[in-house]
Amino acid sequence: MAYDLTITGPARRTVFEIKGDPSALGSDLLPPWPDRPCRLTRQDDRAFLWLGAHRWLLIAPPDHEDGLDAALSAVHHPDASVVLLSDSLAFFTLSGRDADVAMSIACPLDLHPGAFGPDACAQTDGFGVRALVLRQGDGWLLAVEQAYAPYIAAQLAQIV
Amino acid sequence: MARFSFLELARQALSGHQGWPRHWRSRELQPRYDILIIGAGGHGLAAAWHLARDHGARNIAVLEAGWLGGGNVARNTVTIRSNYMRDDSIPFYVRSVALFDRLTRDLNYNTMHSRRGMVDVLQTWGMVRDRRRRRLTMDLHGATYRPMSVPELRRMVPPLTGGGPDARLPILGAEFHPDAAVNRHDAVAWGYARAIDAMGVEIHQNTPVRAILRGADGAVTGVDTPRGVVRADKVALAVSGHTTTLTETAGLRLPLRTINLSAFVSEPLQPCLDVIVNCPDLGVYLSQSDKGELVIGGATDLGQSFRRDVKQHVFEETVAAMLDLFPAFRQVKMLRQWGGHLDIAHDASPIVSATDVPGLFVSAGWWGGYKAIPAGGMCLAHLVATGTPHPLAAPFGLGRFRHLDYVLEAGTTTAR
Amino acid sequence: MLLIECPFCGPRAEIEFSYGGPAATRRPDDPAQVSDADWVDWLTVPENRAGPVPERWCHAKGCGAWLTVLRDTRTHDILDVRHGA
Amino acid sequence: MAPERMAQGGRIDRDRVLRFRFDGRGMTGHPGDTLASALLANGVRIVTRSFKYHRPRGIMGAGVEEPAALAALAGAQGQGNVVPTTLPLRDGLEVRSIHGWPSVRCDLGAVAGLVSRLIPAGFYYKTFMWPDWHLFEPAIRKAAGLAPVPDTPPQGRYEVRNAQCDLLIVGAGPAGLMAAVVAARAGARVMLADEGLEAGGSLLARPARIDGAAAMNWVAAAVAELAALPNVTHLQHATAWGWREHGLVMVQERAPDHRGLIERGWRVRARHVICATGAIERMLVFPGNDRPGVMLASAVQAYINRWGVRPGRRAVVFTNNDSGHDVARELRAGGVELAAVIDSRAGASADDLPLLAGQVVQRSLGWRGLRGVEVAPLSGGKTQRIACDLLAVSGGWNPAVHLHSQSRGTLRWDDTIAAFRPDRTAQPSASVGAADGRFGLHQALQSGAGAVAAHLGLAMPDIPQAEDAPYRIEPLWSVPSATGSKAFVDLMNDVTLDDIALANREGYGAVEHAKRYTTAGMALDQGKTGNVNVIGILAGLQDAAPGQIGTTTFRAPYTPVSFGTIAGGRAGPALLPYRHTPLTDWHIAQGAVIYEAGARWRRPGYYSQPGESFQQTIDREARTVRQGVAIYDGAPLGLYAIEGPDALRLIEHACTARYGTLAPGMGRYGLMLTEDGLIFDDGVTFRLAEDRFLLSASTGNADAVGLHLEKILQIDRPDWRVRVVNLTQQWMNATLCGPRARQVLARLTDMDLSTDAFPFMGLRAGQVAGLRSRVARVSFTGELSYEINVRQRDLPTLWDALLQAGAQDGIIPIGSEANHVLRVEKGFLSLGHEVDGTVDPYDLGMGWAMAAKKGDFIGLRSVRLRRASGLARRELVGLLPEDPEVSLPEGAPITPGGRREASEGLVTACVRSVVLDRWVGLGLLLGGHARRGERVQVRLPDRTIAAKVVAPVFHDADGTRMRE
Repeated sequence: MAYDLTITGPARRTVFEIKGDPSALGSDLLPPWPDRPCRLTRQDDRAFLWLGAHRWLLIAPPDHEDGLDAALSAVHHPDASVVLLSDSLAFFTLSGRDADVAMSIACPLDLHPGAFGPDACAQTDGFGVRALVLRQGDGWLLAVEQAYAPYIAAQLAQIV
Repeated sequence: MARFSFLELARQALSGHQGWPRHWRSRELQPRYDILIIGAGGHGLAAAWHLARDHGARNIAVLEAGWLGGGNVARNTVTIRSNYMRDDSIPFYVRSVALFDRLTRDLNYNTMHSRRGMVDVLQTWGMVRDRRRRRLTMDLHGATYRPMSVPELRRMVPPLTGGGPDARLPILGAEFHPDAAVNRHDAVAWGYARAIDAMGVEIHQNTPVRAILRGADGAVTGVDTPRGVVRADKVALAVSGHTTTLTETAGLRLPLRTINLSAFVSEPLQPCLDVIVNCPDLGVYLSQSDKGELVIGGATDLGQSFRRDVKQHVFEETVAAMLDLFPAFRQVKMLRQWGGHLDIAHDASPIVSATDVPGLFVSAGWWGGYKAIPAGGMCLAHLVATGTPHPLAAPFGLGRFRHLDYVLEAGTTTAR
Repeated sequence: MLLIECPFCGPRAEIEFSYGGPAATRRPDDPAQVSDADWVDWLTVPENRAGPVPERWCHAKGCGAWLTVLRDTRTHDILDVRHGA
Repeated sequence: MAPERMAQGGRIDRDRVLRFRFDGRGMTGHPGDTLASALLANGVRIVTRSFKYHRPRGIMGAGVEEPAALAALAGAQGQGNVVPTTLPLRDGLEVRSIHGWPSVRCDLGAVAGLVSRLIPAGFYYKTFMWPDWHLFEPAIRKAAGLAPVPDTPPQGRYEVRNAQCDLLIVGAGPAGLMAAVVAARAGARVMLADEGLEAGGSLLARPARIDGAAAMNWVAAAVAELAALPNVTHLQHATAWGWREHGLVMVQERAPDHRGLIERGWRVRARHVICATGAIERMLVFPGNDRPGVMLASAVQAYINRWGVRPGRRAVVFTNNDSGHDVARELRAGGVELAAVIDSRAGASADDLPLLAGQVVQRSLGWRGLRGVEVAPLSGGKTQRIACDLLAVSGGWNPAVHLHSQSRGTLRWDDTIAAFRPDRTAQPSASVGAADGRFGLHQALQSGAGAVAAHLGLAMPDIPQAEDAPYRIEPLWSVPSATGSKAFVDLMNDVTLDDIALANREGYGAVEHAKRYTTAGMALDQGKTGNVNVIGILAGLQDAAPGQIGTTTFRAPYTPVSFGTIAGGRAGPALLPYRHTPLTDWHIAQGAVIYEAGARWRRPGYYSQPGESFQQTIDREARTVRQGVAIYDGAPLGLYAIEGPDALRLIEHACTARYGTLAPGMGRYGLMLTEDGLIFDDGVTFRLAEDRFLLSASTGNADAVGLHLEKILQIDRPDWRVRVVNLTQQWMNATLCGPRARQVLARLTDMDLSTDAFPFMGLRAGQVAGLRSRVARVSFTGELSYEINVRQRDLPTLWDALLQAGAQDGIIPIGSEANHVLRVEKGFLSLGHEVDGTVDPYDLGMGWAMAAKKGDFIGLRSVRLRRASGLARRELVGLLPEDPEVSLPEGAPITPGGRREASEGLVTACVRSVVLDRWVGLGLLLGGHARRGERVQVRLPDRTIAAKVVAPVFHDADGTRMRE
């Protein structure tokens, strides 16, 4: 037996980090604010992740970058920062029947559907480096600091 | 003390070994001694031996909370070496290695001392530079490193087949430290215990110290134990890990924290490793015991701990590092693992020192303290007997912290 | 491997955290006003009880929060975790 | 069919035949066999010679407890120290006996047995001292070690999975299966791990009944039910070998059904653990209790019932408890002649058995194999001989408390079962069934179900009907005749009763001392059948109760576990993370030698060209910067945005310099100290606006600086209004340096590059090569220099554009070696060289960077305190070797007069200067600032090198080249 697993990536997406006081931002560009930690909301291909006490991530398709940048980079608030970080993260997708198995090798987090639902998101350990994890379809989206992309690709390739 | 020898062994065999005397006696705890040593581990027993032999002290009791030799002397990787970086440290360890060399004869107890040398496998240029600095400074004090080529290294350590040009960290070179040795750790504790018992020093096992007692003038007057109060004007602590637990009973605060360090052994294999192999870039070192077990050590746990256990992720890092260099060991099995807690000073260097409490002395902060046992014991004995630090341990006084004048062996202070 | 209950993320494995050392008391506002002896004590002497000790951990691979964790050094039992000091 | 295979019975597939060889002899077995059952079926009695005395040993157990037999596998899957009782038989196995030379049947090493009186426990502590241990060590070492060392890595992979569950149930015997079924039906996430080849535990080996039918029917139904439930993970041949803190249990799965996978490890984080680990039978201690043909009664039972193997033709049973009686009956039912049942209990009775109550086996008889036993009343009296070729012994049962104990659970001695059993738990868990000392089948089912019901808050479910067999025991730690003979307490390590007694006599009576002095319990089996006997014997010698003696520590692993399983996929190229810049592949393609620099970045060290020596390459690269123009990959440089009304306060608190006076668009160099007042990092901080800064950190410390800043904000200054955002991976730079840098850059941008418009330490935003850029005029080489920051995705484009734009000026890429030369010529500090964790800014002559006027900042108090003590410090100096063609080895000590004594300083760096065309060095020297012009001696092992102390700058001391 071998694993039924398909991996794509690394790829870039549009990413903005929002730090500070969320009330500083009222942009219509954003999906609704997630109401619980480590949860995300989705709207128009955009995902909005609550990842830290004062930290959010907006993830969108690559071609959304210019529009969002024009709208968000103008935000200048004493208690909030909005920073373009699209280049900072490399995204991998894992799909196939054994995608969950691959994630259990990559990551110590409990990703059982009962513990990690469809709207869950987390930053955790992936092969020893910081990794962002969320569900995508029946599989997974795994994002790491882009400099680690070759390392992560090599690690994923070992799962056969 | 019945002298050990082959002849004596043969003589005893005739009587079915019924005639061997006890190696140490159980005695009544006296109300007063000249000197109390707390902790019948390597350092405490060695200090008692040097006090008795070098300074003529006899009225000494060594109080041990559990069984003698049950602390870190029972749970280490028996690596004896002197490859330090600083002028403050190297001479101390050079002496310790020399004292270990003759310990079997000094104690008439075979410690199975094997001066087999240690080879450092170097995998980053930073480490190559670090070892060169050590080599050149060690040379000033009679300790030796010898640079070694990679082919020479591979000849010396046949199972070292990893670390090739395509490896994660290719091997760049090696340094051989011929002074390094291994021996049998229990024998060191037992040999000291037997020798000091013969000189009249009392060892009291199962005698935990609950508190250090001070007089009206602030000086030490003795200790409190479940077996009663024991008086002495001089009390020396050699209780790795538990130093602050005891000093706090005397109102003394020390820059120490207690951490856990673990090690493990493999199943017994036929001889394959004749030297100690140290891989500082990957953080693993190993040797093979005379029983054939690979004895393997790695990093300390993060955070303070009085546990004697194993953190799984620290352990996994160590194993993965070893397998990178010794890939054939993947199918070798681990047989046993264990932890030991030690205390580490703020500057990560040892403390052999008098304290602000008159009559109270501490030997603590030993991180890799096994190799320091003979010299640590000698210096503690000197300090207790004379009231002045032994020159080799002079850099390790508590006074250094008063001016933040650290002895930074590793170039770092402990995490804050 | 400890399981640390991050106030934001929930229970997470120790490998997600960076150890930040023993938690000292709050840093003096004006160290110049502190005596040498008190400064050295604050700087170099940690709480080292065989029992609960406060320590810092940063959830570096997770939400990035710096936490103060009260952990029993005899058992690893975690008695309290809070964000900040 | 193999000669000792019974005509029927056993859980083996008789239709299929597996062929294997043992010491060259061809043999057969069946699927379902272990190596041990197949060897016994083939009549093999001796498989091992013992470690110390080279005594012949056979198979004594039937599972992980095996106290005597080891084998080695040859060939591609070769390994040593194989326990035959746990190895599933495979077709084509090539098996060798261990430690026999020339063969296990005729072992020359057995001569050691003849001198055995000379080598009691601890003998080596008493001899081999003269003249030196080294004389004896090689021979001793050669005798040691049972298994050959593998010389090639195994073919295949390992992996480790993380798993989480509500309930981890260890053991799939009756108690564990019952627990699993109850938990699974309740919907809990269940993981069931069992070390056996198939589920059933003790039921596999005995003819028990549940609900009026064969117990294995119930097992099959339970296994099927669990398999159908999605909330259950059921692993067989999977040992829970270690229990760490916070519910983390390590499991080794030995035969995963997966292509290319040798073994699989599991890190199981369980909310609750049920230990259904069963019990292990104890040996009895009597002379010759190691003779091939002596077996554990439970093993005899297993070979008959589970494998259809007759381990002997005429049997004697020797027991101190009721369980031996059942074995006697099953032996008879299996067609083995039952000669006698020797029961040490005077009050024992069994009408259907040839019982000799109150009697013990005085010794076994025979040479290589068992021929009979000598039996006598326990209280003394007439002996009789009974012929037999099989002796089944039972010394009673020990609950397998290993895991419970590893979890820090405590134990208590229970006289009714004469064993240690679990007392208090330390982590959420329960022990059930035999693991809790409840040896009856009904008790097992009831406690398994009850523990789960209690944990999940369920009503006690109905459980199947089963009977509890009676279990009564009177401890017999050794027979009276055992003294003065070879009565073993540890077979693998050849430890005898006399050894324990000698240890006790010599003062090693504490159980840990006895263990260490005699090595009892330290062999591959970790004393599973013998350790409690040792405790009982010590108790007898010391007139104490076994509970007062206590146990030795139960350490992981429960059974030996391969290093491959522990590391999983971690070995090899994936050992440690590594980082690539967007240009790493380009550098490699250009033939650069790649260094792994700080923070695991892979960066170019130098770009060697054909025919060049290392030194020539470095010279060429460095000279190009001094005379022309070059670029280097600065991608890994740490970069943080610091924003908010308190941004300035944070930076001035963390760094030594003053930034309040800085105009937007300008930067300033500063140091970061630890609170101990020692240099931790350095970098330039730019002001973008009143409340916005860009802080750069060294590559190696980039992550640590981020943690440090967040710690300040979250722990010490939660009231400050400031955010720190890591831009290290977003903005990356290529740095253009050299006197022609300006003219090259001008070709790619319309920014005004004049010094008036864009001065040194300025930062300007604009377009370079059509890319959105931020250009910083900083210099780490001492030449005119532009650090051009672009988005990570744009760096390759920028790099190409710079190479093209500079082609006419002879632009080249340079690596870190040339950078090192350039910074040494300028006396710029380097982390890892001058900054080795021991220096403060004054030591490096950088007191100017300590802007004390601004008030307190991190490290200031400690620097002042330390310096107030007036202790002499090692200070940064320049070093010019007197012979310009001689280099000073980095790290070499400087000693007073070049004597071989404690050093007064060291060489921190030495390079061949391209501007002075000679070797120049930097060093730290005691009181060095006041010693300029002095001649010092660098001490090497074989010589000294004289050098002159100079100011630590060799090029453009006033900095006009980088400023103009």
